[in-house]
Amino acid sequence: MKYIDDTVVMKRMKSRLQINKFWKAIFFIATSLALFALVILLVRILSQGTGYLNWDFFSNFGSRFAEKAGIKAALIGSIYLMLVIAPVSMILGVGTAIYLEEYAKKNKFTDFIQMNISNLAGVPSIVFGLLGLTIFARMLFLGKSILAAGLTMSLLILPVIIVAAQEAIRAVPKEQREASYGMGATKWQTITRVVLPAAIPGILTGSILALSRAVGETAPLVVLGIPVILQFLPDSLLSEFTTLPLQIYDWAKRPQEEFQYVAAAGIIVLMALLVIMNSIAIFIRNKFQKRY
Amino acid sequence: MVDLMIKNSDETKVKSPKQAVSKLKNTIEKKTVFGTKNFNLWYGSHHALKDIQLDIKENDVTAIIGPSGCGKSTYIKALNRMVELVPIVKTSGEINYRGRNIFESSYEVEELRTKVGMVFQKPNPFPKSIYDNIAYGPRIHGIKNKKILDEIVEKSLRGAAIWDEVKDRLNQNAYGLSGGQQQRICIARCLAIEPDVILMDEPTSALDPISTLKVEELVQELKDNYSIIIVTHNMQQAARISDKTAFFLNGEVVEFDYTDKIFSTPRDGRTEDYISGRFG
Amino acid sequence: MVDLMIKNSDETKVKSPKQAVSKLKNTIEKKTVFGTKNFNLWYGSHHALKDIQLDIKENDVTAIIGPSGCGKSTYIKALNRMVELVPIVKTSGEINYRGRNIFESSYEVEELRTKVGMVFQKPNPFPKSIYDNIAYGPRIHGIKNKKILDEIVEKSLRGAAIWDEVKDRLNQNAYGLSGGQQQRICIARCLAIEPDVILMDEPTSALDPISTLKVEELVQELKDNYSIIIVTHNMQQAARISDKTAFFLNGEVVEFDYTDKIFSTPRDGRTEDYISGRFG
Amino acid sequence: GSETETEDAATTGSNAAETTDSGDAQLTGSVSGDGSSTVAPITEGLVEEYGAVQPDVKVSVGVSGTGGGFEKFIAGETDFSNASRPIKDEEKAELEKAGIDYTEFQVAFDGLTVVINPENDWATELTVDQLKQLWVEDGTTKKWSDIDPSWPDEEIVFYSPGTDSGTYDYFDEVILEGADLVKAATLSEDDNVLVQGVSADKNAIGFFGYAYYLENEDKLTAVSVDGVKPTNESIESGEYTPLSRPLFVYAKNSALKENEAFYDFMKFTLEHAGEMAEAVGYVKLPDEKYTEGLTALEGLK
Amino acid sequence: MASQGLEKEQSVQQLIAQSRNKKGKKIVEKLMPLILIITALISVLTTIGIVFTLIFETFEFFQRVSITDYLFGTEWLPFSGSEPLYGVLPLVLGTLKVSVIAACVAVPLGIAAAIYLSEYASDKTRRIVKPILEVLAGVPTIVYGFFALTFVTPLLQQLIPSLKIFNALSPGIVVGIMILPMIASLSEDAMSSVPNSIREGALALGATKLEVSLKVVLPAALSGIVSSVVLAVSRAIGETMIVSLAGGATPTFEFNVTGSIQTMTAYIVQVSSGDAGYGTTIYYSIYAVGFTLFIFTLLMNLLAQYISKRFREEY
Ligand SMILES: Nc1ncnc2c1ncn2[C@@H]1O[C@H](COP(=O)(O)OP(=O)(O)OP(=O)(O)O)[C@@H](O)[C@H]1O
Ligand SMILES: Nc1ncnc2c1ncn2[C@@H]1O[C@H](COP(=O)(O)OP(=O)(O)OP(=O)(O)O)[C@@H](O)[C@H]1O
Ligand SMILES: [Mg+2]
Ligand SMILES: [Mg+2]
Ligand SMILES: O=P([O-])([O-])[O-]
Repeated sequence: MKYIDDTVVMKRMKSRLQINKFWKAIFFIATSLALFALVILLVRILSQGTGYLNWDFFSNFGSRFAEKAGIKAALIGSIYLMLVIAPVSMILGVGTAIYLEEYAKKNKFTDFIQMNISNLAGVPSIVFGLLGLTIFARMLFLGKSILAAGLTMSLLILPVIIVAAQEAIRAVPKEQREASYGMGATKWQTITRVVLPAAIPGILTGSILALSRAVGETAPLVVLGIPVILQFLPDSLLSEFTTLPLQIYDWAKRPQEEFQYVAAAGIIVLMALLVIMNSIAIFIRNKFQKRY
Repeated sequence: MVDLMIKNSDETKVKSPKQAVSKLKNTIEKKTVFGTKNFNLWYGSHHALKDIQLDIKENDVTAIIGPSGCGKSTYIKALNRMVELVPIVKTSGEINYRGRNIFESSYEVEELRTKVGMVFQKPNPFPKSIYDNIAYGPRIHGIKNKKILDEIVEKSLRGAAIWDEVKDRLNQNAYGLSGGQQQRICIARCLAIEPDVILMDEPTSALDPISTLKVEELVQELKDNYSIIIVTHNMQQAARISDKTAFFLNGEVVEFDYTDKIFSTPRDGRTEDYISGRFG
Repeated sequence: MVDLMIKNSDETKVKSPKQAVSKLKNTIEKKTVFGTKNFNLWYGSHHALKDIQLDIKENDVTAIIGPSGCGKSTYIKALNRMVELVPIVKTSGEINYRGRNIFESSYEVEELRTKVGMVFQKPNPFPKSIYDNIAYGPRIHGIKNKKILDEIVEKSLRGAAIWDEVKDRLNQNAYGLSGGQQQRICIARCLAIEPDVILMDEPTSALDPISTLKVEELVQELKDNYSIIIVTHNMQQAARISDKTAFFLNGEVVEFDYTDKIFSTPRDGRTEDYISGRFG
Repeated sequence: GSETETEDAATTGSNAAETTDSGDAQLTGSVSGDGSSTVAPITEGLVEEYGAVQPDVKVSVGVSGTGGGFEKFIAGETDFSNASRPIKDEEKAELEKAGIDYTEFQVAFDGLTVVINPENDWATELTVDQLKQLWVEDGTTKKWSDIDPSWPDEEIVFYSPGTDSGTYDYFDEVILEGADLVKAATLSEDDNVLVQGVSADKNAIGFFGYAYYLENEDKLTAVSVDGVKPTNESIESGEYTPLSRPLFVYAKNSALKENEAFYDFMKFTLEHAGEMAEAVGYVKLPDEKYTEGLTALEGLK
Repeated sequence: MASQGLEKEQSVQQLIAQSRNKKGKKIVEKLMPLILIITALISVLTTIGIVFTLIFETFEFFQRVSITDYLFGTEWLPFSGSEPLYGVLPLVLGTLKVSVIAACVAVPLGIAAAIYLSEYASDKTRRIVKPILEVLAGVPTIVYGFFALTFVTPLLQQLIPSLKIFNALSPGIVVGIMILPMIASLSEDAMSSVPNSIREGALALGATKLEVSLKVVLPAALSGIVSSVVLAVSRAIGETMIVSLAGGATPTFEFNVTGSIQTMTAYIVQVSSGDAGYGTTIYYSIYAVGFTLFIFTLLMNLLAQYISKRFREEY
């Protein structure tokens, strides 16, 4: 006996195909909507801020006059901050990832570390601010320095980097490791000469994305009490400094309307920085796409 | 095991006087490279190798055949202790390499593996230049002199019959090569540390017929200088290139003998079934 | 193409009167399920199938053999347009299913695939219960009645010779089964929509000998109701279960004929080389 | 702040010989402050101008709010703290515990300005009592007619600075005398939002710093309190009471002694705070206040 | 072994033997795991640091305010001169309102976008769109904050006249936009890691793409999708600047979304950038709220991990 009636199947086929088309459109619209939000955001900011983007804006310190206000200190400060965060978070993150992926045995302790890392990833940034204030600024006497802020931010993005590095390391085929061990290489030799070179693109991509999150963070810095008003560039890791998001936040709260536009100009610079960092990440990802 | 070997070869129908002589010579003169005694291996609770007895002789090509999952790869990986990379592995019994038990705690795996090279099923060059691939082994063992490295690279690539194809592009990434070339690069990489034994785990199964042929020819050439153990699921291949063949089934050695003997008059019914394609 | 067929079968050495009669019957009566005319397929610039001419008949088991990379999977996947999932694929020529060109723009793939079922190399059940796996096909075609579904599930599982093994655990996840059982679940899933043709791409290559045997027996049973096209790299398997065999090499059909003819007196030297294990 | 102190001690040493009283000599060193966002614009102007006089002195000022500033002041992290209210007893106690001596300097007046929508023509003049009546939480929904029956029978919409700001504190203290502010009020830490809210709603009333009113004079009407409109003159003269409040800088005595640069910056502050206050929308103190401050500063050197 | 080629008639194995047993190699081999385990422990120390920082001050807070008042009180009036009240529920409710609205925006859109990217879009589209979405995820939250306050709120006020300047709706939607890429991207990852063979199995039965997506891929990737949602929501709970700027500063225990609210994070920002004196109860209260927040996100994360472990599909 036949259960599947061909004529019924064919009749239903049309409507099934139609439903498929309909939902495809819905899914497409949903995707576009997300992109559309980005477009609105960008258009608004660009239309407000481009007027204030000129050389003076980059070469001036903050000012009480909107026309003279610049982001020199904030931009340089953000870049300095990154210079602390990048090595610290990457050394810690990649080290942890290597330990977990290559050395750690599968046991309760490893599970615990792993769980701890995922939990840290979800801890609100402002809580990291409280941690940084207590440990780095006060207990270690680092004050409101680049180092204190950098270490705080490093811990904030550490989980993200660890997870990215773990994935990159895991993606190195085990055949590569076997080939190395098969020649009598030791574990550390295999890690440094085979695993890491192959995993570097993935690690970098993940790290840059994490770094760009750190660059845009405001809340922990507010808690640390990072200054906004300063007229000098940092000269050491222990110098005080300011960052782009803080400067923008400060401008946006000013009474004078012109400062809203200055803030928008600051946002453009910040977004440009982020887009540059993201593009580097994408470039690395595409350039070194796995070949095995 | 040696007794068994002699008994086996006694049973063999000798086909020609020359063959008989060569076999006799083998049995008497050839040194044992790997002596496997009562060797057992478990993956967790899965008993993957059962009481293996197998003596592998110098300068032989020894083929290991058997259906999927019978333990061929496991056995060959035990010979250079690669199998220990799987954390749940447990072993008992002995595998003696040149008379010394490789599972002795004082035996450094790195030392063993510099002596016992391995070529894998899927070509697995490093994503580096061809040159760096070959120089990898010597370098990790502390050879830094550029001139010596150059010589080693050339010699190894020649040894793997691929020098002419790649000599002009030593600095290009090895992944730009075809699968067959990649596999020969892997063989060259293995030759670069001049091992004593070369283990090959289905080295041609991912290759096209022509590349397969090239690798087979290469194996024949290499046997003058190396002892070679090759896992294959292609019985014709085993017949073509090996001196001796071991037939594994369900983690046991069903039969181990001269290749022509195995393929012409196997003692065990299961061997016959397998060879005639009734399963696998 | 039909001419060619007749010519081929003329050349065949007829071994028994019964066979002769059946063959004659075939040639005369059997309808063509898939008619392939000047079919070409490219992956980007790689010409994977070259000018294929092949007529596949109703209720035959047609085996496709050939070395790795020769285009077997590509061809079989072209028959249900699965190959189109690879975005760079381009085709020319025709494949007619029951007389209609499946590459016609008005031909809906979903319709084609309801008629032409497929079993893959690696068992690929859905990560659902056994029952839901089988019921998936009927459900998407709008059958909701629980009683009918129950019947279909039972009938399909019986048809795939696995009912007794799983009838008590229909609600368990299909991934709890062994590879061989999973593969029969996939066959049952395919039977549940009562297709006209079943395509099988090396359905036993991931299975152990015993499961292989079961699937082979099943294929023999199914051929009464279905036309079956099976890709295999195991020549003994092709010889054991198929009525006709096509030998592919480098994207071309070297030879297509009755299986016994192919394995006893192949016309083409390359076929003979392949069958005798000289490559592949 | 221990390392700041040692670092500064060194610079003081090298400059001690030539610096006598004025800021002519080139100083180096660093000064750090934090605190009120109300005071911040004045400080920013001062820092900017001071940079022209002493380019090698690094002055950094955070804007953590009066309370946040004091927190850092107590922790010894800053040399001075800006405040839009006088220091609280708890803070005094903490400072004592931490062994920090400090001096309070007044730098300007902020006239807390009560504003209404320009379309509102009935409530342009309010008494302190009416203000209290308007703003105090008494469990009812407030309408203009509750205050004066001749006013519209419409619900009042309240806008107030955030509860954790000095402005709120001050208003709460002098107008509500400690009672709770009406709960229906929209609170914001961002004064621009208050401006926006009041200027968009006919029935809105709000209050915030004088500077925000000055910037948005065209969109808002300032309410006369007890008959006095907030202007530079009325605030400076003290006529605009009780809603004009002093703004403070609290300086750490030990830092004034040890850190020449800080002393010099404070001196500059007191000398220029008045004009800077006017420039950014606050009101300067009577001149003698600054002189008093300078004298006090002198004594701490 | 053959060694004719090399100069000095030395075989490679001899060279190797010479350089063997160098001490350095062995020490490195022993030392590195130790160094690496220390780096791994930093993450544990971070958690310990967080917990301790929070616990000490929280403890001080509970010396002054009873735990039951804190946990079950429905009024949060720390600045009240007459009688300060520390009932955390209004802050929790504010946080929940924003998170729920954000989830309502981000979950359907995010999953729909994930389905589109993973099942319908071409490789090229996916390669372009995913990084763009990542930019969206990387937009600094203060930018979103002003976007909510100065664009979304006025826009919504045109539709809903009763909407206050500060409300839960607008920051909720914007937080939703912020976490949308996270859901889309992680869900897309989960869906594309469903093996193609399973997809092919369904397509070969004549299923349409929609049927494959909804009935095969989605269930198979469910654990990944659900944990991406939980993670994104936990991100929404911890989001600070958007809600500080656009949510307001009025903790209320009401269930409407058109009025001003305050979230736990916004309260911490308010106090830490505000006026409260050091050593006051208010000062300690931010640690108590921070601790509460920490517990919330911890629970969410544990839930996400539980889901992805418990419901991980095997294929
Ligand atoms: N890492 C592992 N963990 C657990 N079991 C394993 C592992 N590797 C292999 N096994 C099991 O051990 C048995 C032998 O496996 P092995 O890989 O040696 O087979 P094989 O003969 O090489 O098969 P093939 O021809 O498929 O390569 C199999 O049953 C396999 O499932
Ligand atoms: N997705 C693809 N993209 C590009 N080339 C492909 C793709 N799939 C297959 N090919 C190429 O097409 C040719 C035929 O492949 P096909 O998979 O049909 O071989 P096959 O005969 O099934 O081999 P096997 O026995 O290994 O399964 C091969 O050269 C292969 O490299
Ligand atoms: Mg194997
Ligand atoms: Mg295939
Ligand atoms: O920043 P405040 O002046 O409101 O303390």
